[in-house]
Amino acid sequence: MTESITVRFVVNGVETTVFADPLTSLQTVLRDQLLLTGTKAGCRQGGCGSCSVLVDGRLELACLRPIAEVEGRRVETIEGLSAGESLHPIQTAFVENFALQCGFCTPGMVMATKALLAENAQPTKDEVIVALSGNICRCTGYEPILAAVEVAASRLADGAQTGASRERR
Amino acid sequence: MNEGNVRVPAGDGPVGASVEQRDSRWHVSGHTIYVDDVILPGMAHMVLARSPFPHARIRRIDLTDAQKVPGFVRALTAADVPKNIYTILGLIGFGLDEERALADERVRYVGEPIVAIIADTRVAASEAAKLVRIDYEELPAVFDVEEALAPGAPAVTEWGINAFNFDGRPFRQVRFGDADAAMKGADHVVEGRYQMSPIEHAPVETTGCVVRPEPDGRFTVWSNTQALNMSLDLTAHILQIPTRRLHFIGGTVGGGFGGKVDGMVEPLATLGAWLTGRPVKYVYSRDEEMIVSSTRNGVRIYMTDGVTNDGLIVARKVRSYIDCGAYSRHTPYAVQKHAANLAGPYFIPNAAFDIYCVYTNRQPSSAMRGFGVTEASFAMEVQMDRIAELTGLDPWTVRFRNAYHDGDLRPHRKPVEDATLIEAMQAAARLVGHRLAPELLAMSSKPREV
Amino acid sequence: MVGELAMSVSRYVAPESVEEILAEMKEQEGNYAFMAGGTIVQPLLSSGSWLPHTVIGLWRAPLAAVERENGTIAIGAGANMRDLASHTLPGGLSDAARQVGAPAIRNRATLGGNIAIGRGDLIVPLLALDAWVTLMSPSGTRDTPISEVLDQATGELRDVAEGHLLTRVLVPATESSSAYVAIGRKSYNTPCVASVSVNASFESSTTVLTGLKVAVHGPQAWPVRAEAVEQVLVGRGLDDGAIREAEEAMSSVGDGYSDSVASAWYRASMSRVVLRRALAQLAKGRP
Amino acid sequence: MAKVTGRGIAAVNYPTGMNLGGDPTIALIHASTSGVFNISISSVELGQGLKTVLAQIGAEALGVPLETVVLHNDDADTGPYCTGTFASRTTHRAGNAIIAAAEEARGVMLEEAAELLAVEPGELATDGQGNIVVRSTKQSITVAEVCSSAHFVHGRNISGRGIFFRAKSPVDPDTGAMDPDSTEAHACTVAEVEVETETGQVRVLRLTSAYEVGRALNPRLVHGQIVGGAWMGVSHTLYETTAPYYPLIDHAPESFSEYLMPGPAESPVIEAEVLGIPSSNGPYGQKGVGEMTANSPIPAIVNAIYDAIGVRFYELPVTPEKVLRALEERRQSATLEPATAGR
Repeated sequence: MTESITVRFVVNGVETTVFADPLTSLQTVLRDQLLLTGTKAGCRQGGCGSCSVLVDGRLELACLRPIAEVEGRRVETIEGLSAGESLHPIQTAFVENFALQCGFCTPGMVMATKALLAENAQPTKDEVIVALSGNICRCTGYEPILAAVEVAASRLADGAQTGASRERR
Repeated sequence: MNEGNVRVPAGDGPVGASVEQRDSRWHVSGHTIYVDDVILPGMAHMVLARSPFPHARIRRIDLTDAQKVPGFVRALTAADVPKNIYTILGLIGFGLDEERALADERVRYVGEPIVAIIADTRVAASEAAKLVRIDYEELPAVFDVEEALAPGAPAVTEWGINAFNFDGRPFRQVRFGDADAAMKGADHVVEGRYQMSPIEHAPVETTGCVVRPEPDGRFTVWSNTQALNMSLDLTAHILQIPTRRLHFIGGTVGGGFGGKVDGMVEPLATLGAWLTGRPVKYVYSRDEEMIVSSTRNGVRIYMTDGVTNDGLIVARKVRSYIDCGAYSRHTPYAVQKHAANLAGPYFIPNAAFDIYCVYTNRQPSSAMRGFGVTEASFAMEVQMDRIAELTGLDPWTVRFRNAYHDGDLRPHRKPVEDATLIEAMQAAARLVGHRLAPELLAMSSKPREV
Repeated sequence: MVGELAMSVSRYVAPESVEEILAEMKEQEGNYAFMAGGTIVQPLLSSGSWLPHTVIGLWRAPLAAVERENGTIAIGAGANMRDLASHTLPGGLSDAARQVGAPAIRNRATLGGNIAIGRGDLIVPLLALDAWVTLMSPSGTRDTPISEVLDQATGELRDVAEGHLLTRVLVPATESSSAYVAIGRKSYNTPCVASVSVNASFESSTTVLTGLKVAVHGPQAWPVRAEAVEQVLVGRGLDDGAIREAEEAMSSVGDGYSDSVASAWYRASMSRVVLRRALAQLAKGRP
Repeated sequence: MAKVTGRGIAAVNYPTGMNLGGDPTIALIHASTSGVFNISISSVELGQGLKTVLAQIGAEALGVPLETVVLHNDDADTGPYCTGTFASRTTHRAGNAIIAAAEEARGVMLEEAAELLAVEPGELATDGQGNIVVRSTKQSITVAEVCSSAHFVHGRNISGRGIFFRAKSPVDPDTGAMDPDSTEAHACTVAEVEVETETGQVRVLRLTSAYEVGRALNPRLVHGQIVGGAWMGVSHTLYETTAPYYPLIDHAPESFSEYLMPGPAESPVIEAEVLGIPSSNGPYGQKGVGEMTANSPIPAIVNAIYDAIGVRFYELPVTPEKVLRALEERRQSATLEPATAGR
C-alpha cells in the first residue's frame, strides 16, 4: 500500500481534509470517506458518467482522478446544489419533466448539465446532446432529459437576465 | 380478491393524474440511498475469482498467493457453502438443482464464480481474487443451441442432455387443432428462421448487496434485488438457515429490467458476513455485470405459417430454441411464456409449438423485459409483413384480418378477454395519417358474430 | 497483471519538473507507470488489475504547453483533448481531439496518453503529419518520427511507455489541405470503426495532387500510413477513377481487425468509405 | 452517399402478470392518530414509478388526499409478501391488493365517522380533501378527527389487509392448455427509418405508437415507460448484443464503450397515444405496460428497413455490417430484380 497522505481541498464550499492512499480515486474518497454518496459509481471505468462532478468548475469523472491530484482544488458534487426542500433550477426541471426513472444516473446528468449551462447558457439541442454524451441512462430514452435541460436553460437565462437588470437599476 | 368488475376512479382524485414521481426529488438531489451507498464501519468487500474458460474441470485451487495480499480476510470455496447446489425456480417447485453458488469440480461458462475473496478494501479483494491460482483442464464447449442438441455435443448438464425436461419431453409442447392438415390445405406456406441476440440488461447501478451480521444472530441484508422475498428465500435455502434470521431491506433499485432477480450476490455475501463476523459488501463491477450477470436469452425461432389467399393464417408451426446458457435459471419460465404467446394478438385455429430450453457454455441467461415474448413478437411481426407481401395485401389489412376478438380461443385454449388490438391499430393508423379501408375502420375487437 | 504476483503500488510521486521525473525514472529502474489524465491508468489501479511499484504523476510538471516556432508546432504531451480541440491545429488534429470520448473525458485525457496506448485516435492525424515526438530518458533526449515509435509493421510501441518520457509532439505548421474523417457506430462518444487523415498539396487551381500523406486506422489493428494510397494518387487529379483506385489501394493496406464494435470486414469497408469522404472534402473547394 | 427511407409497422399483445399466476402480493394499510395512511408492501420500485402509482391507488381507494398516504416498500420484515417486480405484474397485483386493504380500512374509518356523526356508514362519502361528508346534510368531519377518535375514544383499529392472488394454472403436458395471463395489453407502432447505403447505418427517425394498456393511472409515468421502452427497442434492434459474433463468445463487451447502445443523438422522435380502455381486472382498469414497450418497435424497425432497401433481416441486431453486406450481395447479384431501394 502506498503511504497515505493528507489532502486538503474544498468540497461544496467547505474546506475539507482527508487522509488517504494518494491513488484512491476522488470517487472513493467522496463516497466512502466523506459519505457524499450522491456521486454514484456505475462503472469505475470512466464509461457511464454517473460520478460526474465539477473540479475547479470543469466537468470531470470522479473515478478518474486520484485524490492526490485534488489537493487545493474546488470540488462540486450533487450535494452542493440543493439544501433541504430548495432545489437548484436544473433539479426542479428534471423533477417536473419526469427526466428520470431509476434515478441512478441523475446526479451525474444534473452535474453535466450544470457544467454545460455554466459555459453555454443557451445551448442548441445538439450542444446539449454532446454535453450529455458521456452520461448513460438506461431508463428514459433521453428525450425527457433533453427536455428538462432545455427548460432549465431557459429558466436560468431568465433568472440571469432578472439578476442583471436588477444590477442595472 | 377475485377478478371482476373494476372500480372507476372518482375523476378528481389522484388516479389518472400525472402526479410527480415520489422519489424524484431524492434522485435529483443525490439523497436516494442505493445499495452501494450503504457504507458501514468495519465493512469488508467481496470479490470473486472466476473461470476464464467456458468449460473446464477444476483440478486444484491454491490460495497461497491470494492470502498474502495485505488486507486479505478470508476466502470462501464450495466447501463452505451449506447447500451449494440449487436452482432458483426450485423455490416454486420447478426444475432440478444444477447451479452451484461456488463451482467445485467443473465450470460451465466464462465468469462462473469459484472462490469468494473477502478483504478490507475493494482493491485488495480484487487483487487477491486475481492471485487465486486455479489449475484447469479445459473441456470442449458448445455455444450454438442446435449444435448443443446434436448427438455427440459436449454435455453441459450433469444428466448429459443439453435440454430442460418438461413433463417428460425435452421441450414444451402446445397442440391446438390440426396444424399439419391445415398447413397442407393452405394456399401459401411462409417459413422463417429468426434469431434474437443475447442482450445485457446494463442497468447503470450494478447488482449488489451489503450484509451485516447482527448480535441477535440475524443478518441485515441491503439488496437491490427486484424481488425481496425471493432473494430472502433463496439465501435461507443456500445457507440452510431459517428465514427468521434474514432481514432484507431494499425496494429502491437503480435499474432492473429483469437482471436483478437471480439471487447471485446475497447468499455469498451473507455467508461471508456469517463466517467473518464483519459487514460484507458484494457489488458487481461493470465488467462482471457485462460478462457474468445473466443476459436476455438468445432465441432461435423456426416459424412456419399456412396462409390463405385472403391472408388468413390457418396454421402455425413453431420450433424455438431458447438458449439458457450454462444454467436454466428463469429460462424454463420463459419457455412457458413463449409457448403461451406464439400466436400473438391473432386468431390462429391450428397450432403446433415445440419450445426447447437449451444449455450451452454461454453466460447464463435469465429474465429480461418481455422475455419469452419480445423475440416471439419480432418473429411474428416480420412474418406478418411477409404474408402481406406474398398475398399482395397491405401490412395493415393482414393484421386486421387476423386480429383476435374477444371470445376467440388462443392455442393455449384460454378465450381472449380485453382484446383491443384492432382499436390500437386504428389509432396508430390515424396518428401517422394512414387511411384505412372503411371495412377496417368499422371493425372492433368485440366477439365475432356467429 | 493476471498470472504475475502483483504487489500493491508502493510509491506515488508527482514531480513538479521534468528533471525530477527523470530522476525518479532512474531511481525506479523501469518499475513504474506514468499517469497523466488518469483515464487509462486510474481504472486499472482502482480495480486492482494493474499495480506497478511506483506511479509517477505527470500533471504537475509543465508538459501541456502548445508553442509555435519556426514552422513547427510543439504540443506538450500533457495537453488534454479539450485544449487540443480549442486550438486550430493542422491535419485534423483538433477535429480528432474533439471526437475523443465525451466532454468529461476530453477534459482529462492527454495527447501523451492517447499515443501511449498505441491505438489512440490522434495517432492517425499525427502519422499523416509526419509528426515527431520528443522522448526523454535519464540518459538523454531524442526526437523520433512517430512512425518509428509505433512500429508500422507490428503495431508495437517502442520507448514510449517504458524507459522514456514522452514530453512533446512536433508537427509542421503546415498550410496544406487536410481532412480527418472518422466513422463510429454512434454519433458521439463512440469508438472509431475506421478513421483516416489526409494531408495534401495541390497544383495551383487544379485538383492534381503534388503531395499526399494518408494515415488510417481500420485496415490494421493499429494506425498506419497508407503509402499504397499515396502512391496511387500523387500526380493525379481527384477524379472518380483516381478515387476508385485509391479505395482499391486502401484494401491492400490491410484486411481490418475484429472487436466488439465491428468486424474486420466492416472495418476494411469503412476504411474505404472514410478515405472516399476525406478525398471528397479535399476536392471540395478546389476549382 | 445515398440515404433511403422506409416505413414499417408492427402490432403486439402483452400479458399482464406472471405467466400461469400463483404469484401473490399482499398489502397492509394502517392509519395514524392524525389521519396519515401508511401502506406497507414489499414490492420493489425499479424507477417505473411504482411507489407513486401505488400511493395514488391507495389514496383514491381510501378517499383521502394523496399527500396523507405514505408508502413503505423497503423492508421485508414489516412489509408483507410480494413475489417481485417483474412480468408486468406489480401495479396490477399490488394495486389490487391495496384496493382490497383500503376498502377494509375505509370501512372502519366510515364506521367511526358514522358513530361520531350519528348516521349510518352508508350515508357517508369522502371528498378526497380530508373530509368525510354526510351526503344528505353536507355535515362533515375531518379524516384526522376520525382517526384520532378511533384511536383514543372508541379503540377502533383503522387498518386493512389485502391480497391479490390467482391460483397457479396447470399446464396440460400434451396440448399446452393453460391460463397464462390476467389480461392482455396491445400496441401498434409505426417506425420510420433512414438507411445510409454507403455505411449500412440505420437511423430510426420516428416511432409513432398507439397503446392500449388499460386506464393510465399516471399518464406521464405510462408515457415514460413507452418512451424509454421505445429507445430500448431501437437499441435492441440496431445495437445491442453480448455476443457480437454469436453464437461464438469472442469479443464480448466488457464496458459501456464496447457495449453499444444509442445515445441521445440516436434517439428518434417518439410519439404515443394511450387509448385508456379499462381492463376487466386491473386496479381501476389498469394493464401492465412496463415490459411490452420495447417489443413493437423491434419488428416495426426491421419492417421499415425492408421498405427502405428491400432486404429483410431475420437476425438481431441489424448491424450496419449486416445491412452493408446485404446491399453488396444485391449489387453483385446480376440475377436479382431491380432493387426496390429508394421507392
